[in-house]
Amino acid sequence: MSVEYLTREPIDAERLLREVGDDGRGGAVLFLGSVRRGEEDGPVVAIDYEAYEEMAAAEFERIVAQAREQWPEAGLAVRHRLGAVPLGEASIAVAAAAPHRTEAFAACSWIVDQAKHRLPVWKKERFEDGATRWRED
Amino acid sequence: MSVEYLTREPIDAERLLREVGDDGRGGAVLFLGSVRRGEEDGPVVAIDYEAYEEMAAAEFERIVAQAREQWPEAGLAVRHRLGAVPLGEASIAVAAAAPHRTEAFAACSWIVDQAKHRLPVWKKERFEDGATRWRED
Amino acid sequence: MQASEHRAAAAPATISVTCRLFARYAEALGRDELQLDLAAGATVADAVHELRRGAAGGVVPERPLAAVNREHAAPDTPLRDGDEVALLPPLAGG
Amino acid sequence: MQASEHRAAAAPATISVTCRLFARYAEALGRDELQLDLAAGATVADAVHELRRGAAGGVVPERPLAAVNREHAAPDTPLRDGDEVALLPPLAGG
Repeated sequence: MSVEYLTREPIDAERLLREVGDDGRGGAVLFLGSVRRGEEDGPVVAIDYEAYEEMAAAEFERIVAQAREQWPEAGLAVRHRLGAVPLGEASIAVAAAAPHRTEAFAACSWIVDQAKHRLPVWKKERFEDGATRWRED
Repeated sequence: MSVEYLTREPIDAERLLREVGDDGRGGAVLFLGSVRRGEEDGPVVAIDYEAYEEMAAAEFERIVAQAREQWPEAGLAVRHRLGAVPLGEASIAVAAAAPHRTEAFAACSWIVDQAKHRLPVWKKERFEDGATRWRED
Repeated sequence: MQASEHRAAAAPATISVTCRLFARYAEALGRDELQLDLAAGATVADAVHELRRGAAGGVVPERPLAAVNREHAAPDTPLRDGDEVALLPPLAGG
Repeated sequence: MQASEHRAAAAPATISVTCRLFARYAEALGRDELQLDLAAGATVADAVHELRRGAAGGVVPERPLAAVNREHAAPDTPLRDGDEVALLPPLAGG
């Protein structure tokens, strides 16, 4: 597992912001995607995230490299959490900082979209009664 | 000065994220605008932010109310720092959380744009040698 | 029409507004607040015109950003007695 | 052309690829990796077809998402001996 991109620990959002910060970059945008209690879900208490880890790390690296081509001045940092993620905690975090805010918003939002579409990651809902179910959006 | 919107202390980004968090909101977006060392600026060490405080608080409230109309499910939090803000520290922070990430990005970015265009706030650059200059973008 | 004639008849011939100045304007003029007496029916533009007859002529432009009672206001916004008119240098928040 | 004919002549008649399974596919089949022997020139679609002849027929669809050597790959992607082919349930990261 790449220490850079995948983690089994809670995501440290402040650290991502520090990684992308630079006093020439006036705008920083952080996205946190969290385990959500959907109305249709019933009592989900956690989600287990599983990845094809070698590919997920490589794919994250490709996504970040492509973002760097589009926004060369941006500072970029990404994380996906694996294993059991409790309700309300972040499963994915993307930070982008740039000299101007429009680039920071664009880069962050682009990376999140790409990650959702391209990362080989799956999630299994865990219910209060111990039952589990693969969740495919 | 409204404690809600304007502050003379460093902005606590984690706190803004907690304010907008809710386990039904799966996507949270945080924007931090920081004092930037521009290439044209010379040795700026800090920026003093001054506001028409009563109006700035009221205007922030109007902006947030208008955002709530557009994104009724979103959690929203905003801060503008006043007084001397050192290089690299945030002068403005906007957090938006929503059930889906597109709403969170849209709400956050809309509020930042509105704040930049509508808040009666001014900044005075402070240089290493003690000189100051009003900066009008 | 009757109601408006009635109001016009009851209105004072002059109004007094508080004019607030900020940032560069306040610094250049050495003050951040003054009272302006204006003719009834005066607008934001009239208040600016009155102000610019003094020292502010070299500082405040003919059509500055303005607010009335803490909301952005266009130059043709009518003023009432007791209003707070603020003249705002170009905004630079964020 | 010469080079390509030469390669074709030297290529083995069959290739062996490692097939990796994840999440629901792995759980339903009770395994996350197997070897597949395929005719030279086989594609991702051929690997899927071969796999579906067994127990995977009820689990893996005809055109699943797939990756070859850790990159997303279309069904017509040709395979080489030693490749790692992964069959991916619908992605649900983020």
